[in-house]
Amino acid sequence: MLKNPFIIAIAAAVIALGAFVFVTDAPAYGGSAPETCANCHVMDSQYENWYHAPHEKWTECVDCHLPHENFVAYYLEKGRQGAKDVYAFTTGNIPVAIRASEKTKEIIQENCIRCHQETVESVVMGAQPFGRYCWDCHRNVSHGARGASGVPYQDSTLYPVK
Amino acid sequence: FMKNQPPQERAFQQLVEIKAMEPDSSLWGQNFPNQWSTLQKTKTNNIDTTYAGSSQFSWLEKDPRQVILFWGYPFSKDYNDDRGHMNALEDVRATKRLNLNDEDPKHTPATCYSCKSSDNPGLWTEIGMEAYDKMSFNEMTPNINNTIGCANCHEAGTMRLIVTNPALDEALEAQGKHWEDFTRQEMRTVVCANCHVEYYFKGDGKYLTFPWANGTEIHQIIEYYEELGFKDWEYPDAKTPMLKAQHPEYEFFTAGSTHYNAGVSCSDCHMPYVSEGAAKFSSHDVHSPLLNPEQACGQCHTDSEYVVRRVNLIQEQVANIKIDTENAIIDAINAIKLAAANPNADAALLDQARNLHRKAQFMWDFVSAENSTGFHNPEYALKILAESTNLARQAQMLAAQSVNDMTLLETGVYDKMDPKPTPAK
Amino acid sequence: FMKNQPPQERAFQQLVEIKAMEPDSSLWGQNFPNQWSTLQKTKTNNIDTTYAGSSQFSWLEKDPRQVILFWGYPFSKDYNDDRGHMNALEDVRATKRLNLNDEDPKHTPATCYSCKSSDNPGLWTEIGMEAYDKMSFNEMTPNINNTIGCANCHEAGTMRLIVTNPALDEALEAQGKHWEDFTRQEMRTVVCANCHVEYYFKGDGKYLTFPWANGTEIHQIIEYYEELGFKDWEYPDAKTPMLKAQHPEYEFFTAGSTHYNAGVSCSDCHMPYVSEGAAKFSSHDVHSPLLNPEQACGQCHTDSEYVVRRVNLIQEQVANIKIDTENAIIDAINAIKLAAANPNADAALLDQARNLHRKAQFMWDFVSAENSTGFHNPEYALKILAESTNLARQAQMLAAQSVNDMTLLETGVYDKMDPKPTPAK
Ligand code: HEC
Ligand code: HEC
Ligand code: HEC
Ligand code: HEC
Ligand code: HEC
Ligand code: HEC
Ligand code: HEC
Ligand code: HEC
Ligand code: HEC
Ligand code: HEC
Ligand code: HEC
Ligand code: HEC
Ligand code: HEC
Ligand code: HEC
Ligand SMILES: [Ca+2]
Ligand SMILES: [Ca+2]
Repeated sequence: MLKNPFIIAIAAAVIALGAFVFVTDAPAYGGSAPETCANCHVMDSQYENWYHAPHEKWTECVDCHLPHENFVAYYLEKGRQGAKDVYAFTTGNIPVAIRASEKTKEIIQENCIRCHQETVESVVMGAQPFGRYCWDCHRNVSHGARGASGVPYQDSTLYPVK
Repeated sequence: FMKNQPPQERAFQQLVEIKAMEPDSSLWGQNFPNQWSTLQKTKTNNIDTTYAGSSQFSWLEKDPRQVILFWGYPFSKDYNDDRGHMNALEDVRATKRLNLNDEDPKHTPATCYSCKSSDNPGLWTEIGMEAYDKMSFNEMTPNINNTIGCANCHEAGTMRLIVTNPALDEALEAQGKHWEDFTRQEMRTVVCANCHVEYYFKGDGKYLTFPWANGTEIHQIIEYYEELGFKDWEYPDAKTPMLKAQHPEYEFFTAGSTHYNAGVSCSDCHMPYVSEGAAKFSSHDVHSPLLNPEQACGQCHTDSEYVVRRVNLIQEQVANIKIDTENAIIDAINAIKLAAANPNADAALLDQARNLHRKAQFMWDFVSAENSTGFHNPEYALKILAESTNLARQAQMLAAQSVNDMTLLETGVYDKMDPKPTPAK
Repeated sequence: FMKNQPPQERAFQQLVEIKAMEPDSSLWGQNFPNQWSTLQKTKTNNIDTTYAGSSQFSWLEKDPRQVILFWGYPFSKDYNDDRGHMNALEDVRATKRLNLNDEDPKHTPATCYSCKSSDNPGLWTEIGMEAYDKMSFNEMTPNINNTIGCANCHEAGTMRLIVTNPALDEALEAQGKHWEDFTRQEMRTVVCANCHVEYYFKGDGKYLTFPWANGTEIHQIIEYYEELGFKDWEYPDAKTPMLKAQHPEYEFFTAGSTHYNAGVSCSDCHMPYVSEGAAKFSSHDVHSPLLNPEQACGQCHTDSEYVVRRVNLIQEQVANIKIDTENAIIDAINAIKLAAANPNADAALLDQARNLHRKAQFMWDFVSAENSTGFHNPEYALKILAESTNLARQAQMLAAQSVNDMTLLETGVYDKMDPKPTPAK
């Protein structure tokens, strides 16, 4: 008596998951193509600004946003973030302005240093911890001139400056 | 993906066709429900911020110095903080500043409706602004049935932003500018200049005019009024020919402010993009951005809490210095009134005193009537207040000299008043 | 790889061992050739900007009003714009402000060396600041052989930034702060406060003191001096007990400026990172950032041309209002001098006038002696100048009242002077 509904439930879940994978092209979300992240148009502006910023040639979203010390950490974090993103997206619980969390920021910082270690070696050394984010100064590095600006048509070159 | 598509070519889907200058916003609203429903929110907004907000509080009660400063002028009777766009018509009809006695030569002209109704673009096209402004407020009333709406800012059909107020058109022309040449981003500021500007009524025809022929910088505006010998009223007893400044947001913001120079427009802050489901549109619920800083500032400033704290600091500094300036002008008014009462006063010195009082008060008012408590251009606000205070003190000294009476150098006149003044009747 | 190692433990590779407080920067330079070679550039810099730069031009010639304002004090003899760090020792020895006659009770104390030499940290540790400050400048001279250098800012070995000036240590303690607790980013500002601060010499021992016990905001500093009844000099004839403000960059910048509140430090702008090959390091060639805005501002502000234009605008506004304030103070000084010459003057009123003159001039000087022409904190600069002008005009009115003489209300005294004043002898 108890067994049937259970099997049905499992079957239903498998079918649902299959349909979900088929409809949403979920395996793509395991990859690293920036277009995947931009699938959620809530991140259009980050995509646009990344696309036009200097790092487009060198990096994908995951180069900055996921930890790279080893592949276990990489996929664990990818799963955690992905689940959070999908949850927020599907429940429509999307913040007015999406902001990197402290944890995300630490991951990004590690990645800046990972690639630019030689450059910053002598300035991040010293008796006190460096204690600030690279993009406090390099404000245009990842997402354009004013961070992840969501305001289109904002172009000061079009605007006469008195 | 959108970057392959030039934005100019994307057209609006319209369900209903809207005739040119249609005054009824609800018709436009059938095509654009998001814009219409947000515009309607301006009707009921009533949350206040530290220095502004939408509750329509009385400035004369909040700062009774202003009763003295506007003495002899309707603003000493009734002067409230502004509220949302859809209240414009109701509020202009309700203000005690109106004089509805058409027998009185000082009766209120129709010109006062200019910035309060979406019926205007149609009326101006039909009868011309000259004829419009020659009518009295009373006479115009039956023609005005709609408060501010779509037709004040948009061209039906294309939905592009346009200049609808002939006074703005002419003021730009006088500077050799044509709004048709402006970029879209410029129009996102200029469209507000249809109304949020300093103005006066020219001549007996009460023709709506923006005093910009020499430029929109404060000293150019003062120079304009000096050349014209214009006055809004004469200060009772002191006999100073006064100027009233009114909501010069556009002139103030565009005078080299950080944001203007960086290419930011009024609409970026006051009409930020918001999303409703999948669609993104400009919020037409125009109000203080301090009520939704995440949306209004967060798109450009990653730390919107930081910028809000900064606004507080800027406004507090401006508000405090503004009080110093008011006190200095009140001391000057006191001195000039006493001097004017003395038949032996040196007329030349006393006139110099009046001239400085006139300028000092216009400068103060330019900052005070501007609705951002300095934020739209903080350094400009403080610079103008510094100059104004200096002139006010010099006016006081000249008044004392004109009658050779040291007692006119009394300072802190307002602080000693007990009770404080209440709005005029 | 460094992230497996707590950052505190990461050490610099040092070729030569440097002893604690080593005054000779060239020895440190063997370990850090980039920092040393850029520091040496401060010796020969001499390019000017609109309001500052490194040429050592004379302020008394650029703006002769300052000769009047500092009359009776050595600053009316010789007052130049500052130049690069490695000139400090040469310049302090060359200034005409020194009084090297040790018989004269007003002779220059050793305290004047405090911010000019890398020998100081060692000397202060050895003999203590109290004994140091009791010596005369002349007596100290043989002990001072090095200009500003590494030992003024760094701890040998760890190379971390430290407070080396006991006066700063004590001033922080008085506010319950300990620099040892500060973050690295905070130290990038605080290390400049070893020198770029308002100071005075306390008591007969000429003990170097920062007037911060009540706080570092300008009104707190004025309150401190009022409580102490301190004066730097008495203004000749006017007999006002004056205060001199000196390079309060730290107090001014940290008083809620945009950049300070946003977490930006002095070093971010004045010692931007530069790259030499693959590695980057802090430029020790400290000077006006307007000479290298691409490096100094360009990482935070993509459009460095825009921010430089903005600096120009800010500085121009501040410089103009500053002149208005100077004129107002000069008018007040003129009036107080005339009143003080009158034996029948009302002493109470005249003293009130002096008190306002004292405050107005200190406030003006706080902005004027601050070396950024307002940029470090534009709104603060303008606010202070507005208050200062208001007080100066009131001082003038009180002086006139004290002798019941209208002629003291004369304005524009400086403009009428011909010829203009030249530096005192
Ligand atoms: C070169 C490094 C880099 C790359 C590549 C990059 N980002 Fe970022 N991203 C950052 C940094 C740095 C921040 C944090 C900004 C902040 O804290 O102000 C950030 C923040 C964000 C945020 C939060 C928004 C915010 O302002 O805090 C989102 C969402 C985001 N990135 C998505 C993406 C997507 C999607 C891509 C690929 C299209 C991408 N990022 C590529 C560095 C990068
Ligand atoms: C299913 C839609 C969707 C996809 C796909 C997606 N995101 Fe997001 N992302 C969101 C939403 C919604 C939020 C806001 C959630 C929040 O901040 O609470 C968000 C927030 C973020 C943030 C800021 C919040 C934080 O945790 O710091 C970053 C960074 C980010 N996403 C990066 C990425 C990257 C990188 C990818 C691709 C590997 C990606 N996202 C793919 C929907 C998505
Ligand atoms: C996947 C490797 C990678 C990551 C992660 C990365 N970068 Fe880069 N970055 C590069 C490469 C490659 C270049 C171009 C070559 C060069 O100039 O060294 C570059 C260029 C730069 C430049 C010089 C060009 C410019 O945009 O001004 C800066 C500054 C910079 N990166 C900062 C950062 C910061 C800050 C982060 C973290 C938010 C970061 N990078 C993350 C690889 C990376
Ligand atoms: C950079 C953002 C920004 C821009 C651009 C801007 N404003 Fe504002 N505005 C503000 C802020 C912040 C306030 C202060 C609100 C408060 O005190 O609650 C304000 C206040 C106002 C108010 C008073 C609001 C109230 O609650 O009563 C009006 C009216 C106004 N602005 C109109 C304009 C016009 C017209 C323009 C363009 C000429 C403009 N603003 C440009 C941010 C901006
Ligand atoms: C047709 C004239 C007109 C135009 C065009 C106009 N305004 Fe207004 N605005 C007004 C009037 C009138 C009021 C005051 C209404 C009242 O208090 O009843 C007002 C009030 C406001 C307020 C105060 C709202 C509150 O809740 O306190 C803000 C903010 C504002 N306008 C901003 C703007 C901006 C930004 C634009 C351009 C996008 C603009 N206005 C265009 C006439 C106009
Ligand atoms: C050039 C456009 C323009 C003209 C002409 C104009 N106003 Fe306004 N009015 C505005 C704007 C913009 C506001 C909102 C900003 C403010 O209140 O400072 C406003 C606000 C008001 C308010 C609400 C706030 C308050 O002051 O109590 C009243 C009432 C008002 N106007 C009455 C009048 C009267 C009466 C006249 C004619 C003497 C007039 N207006 C002429 C643009 C105009
Ligand atoms: C106070 C001025 C004002 C009024 C009144 C006004 N609008 Fe707008 N509207 C704007 C501005 C500013 C924009 C931004 C235009 C741009 O970015 O080019 C805008 C944009 C729009 C857009 C373009 C899409 C978007 O959201 O950015 C539509 C559609 C629109 N408005 C419809 C309406 C309708 C319908 C009404 C009346 C119910 C109305 N507007 C009333 C000022 C106004
Ligand atoms: C469309 C972009 C944009 C929007 C929207 C915007 N800002 Fe700004 N803001 C800028 C730019 C650009 C600067 C100039 C400084 C720079 O280049 O970083 C600036 C500078 C500032 C400053 C520093 C100037 C000062 O005087 O301290 C403050 C504070 C500020 N903004 C507050 C706000 C507030 C509050 C809002 C919302 C009401 C807002 N901004 C909306 C772009 C924007
Ligand atoms: C945001 C950038 C910035 C910060 C932070 C900053 N400054 Fe400056 N500083 C400037 C600019 C710009 C000038 C004006 C230079 C000019 O007029 O040529 C200036 C001028 C100066 C000058 C005069 C330079 C000359 O050429 O004579 C001194 C001294 C100075 N700053 C010291 C400091 C100190 C000490 C601090 C920290 C307490 C500090 N600054 C913080 C940007 C900055
Ligand atoms: C040991 C005392 C001392 C310290 C510490 C110090 N300064 Fe100075 N600074 C001076 C003196 C003294 C001068 C003037 C030298 C002269 O004119 O001969 C000066 C001059 C300057 C100038 C003007 C250079 C020019 O070319 O006009 C700047 C800018 C400056 N300092 C910034 C800083 C900054 C930023 C810091 C902290 C990183 C700092 N200073 C730390 C004492 C110091
Ligand atoms: C608390 C630190 C400090 C003390 C004590 C100090 N100075 Fe300075 N001095 C500075 C700084 C910082 C500068 C660069 C900023 C400036 O010139 O405003 C400077 C600049 C100078 C200059 C070059 C610019 C000019 O003014 O001509 C001379 C000369 C000078 N000081 C002499 C003296 C003399 C004499 C004394 C003793 C009365 C003295 N200093 C005491 C910190 C100090
Ligand atoms: C006027 C103050 C001052 C003087 C003098 C000074 N430094 Fe520095 N130094 C700094 C500051 C500020 C930093 C930045 C520290 C940080 O970011 O933690 C710094 C950083 C450094 C660093 C760390 C790497 C880097 O470039 O950021 C080294 C190494 C260094 N200095 C060596 C020296 C040497 C060697 C001398 C003498 C030749 C010297 N300094 C003189 C203020 C000074
Ligand atoms: C205090 C501001 C500041 C901080 C914090 C900062 N940088 Fe930089 N960085 C700069 C400046 C300024 C330059 C430009 C140097 C030049 O023009 O030679 C630069 C240059 C660079 C470059 C390019 C060097 C080249 O060859 O052009 C890279 C890469 C870089 N930084 C990475 C980083 C990373 C990674 C971090 C964080 C660990 C970081 N930065 C933190 C200010 C900063
Ligand atoms: C480490 C980062 C950093 C550096 C370096 C920096 N700034 Fe800024 N600046 C900021 C921040 C943060 C703001 C606040 C506004 C914002 O959030 O964009 C700001 C605001 C400004 C503003 C707007 C404020 C106003 O009053 O108009 C100007 C102008 C400006 N900076 C000029 C400069 C100049 C000039 C330099 C170089 C001498 C400089 N900045 C260096 C981060 C920096
Ligand atoms: Ca309001
Ligand atoms: Ca200098």
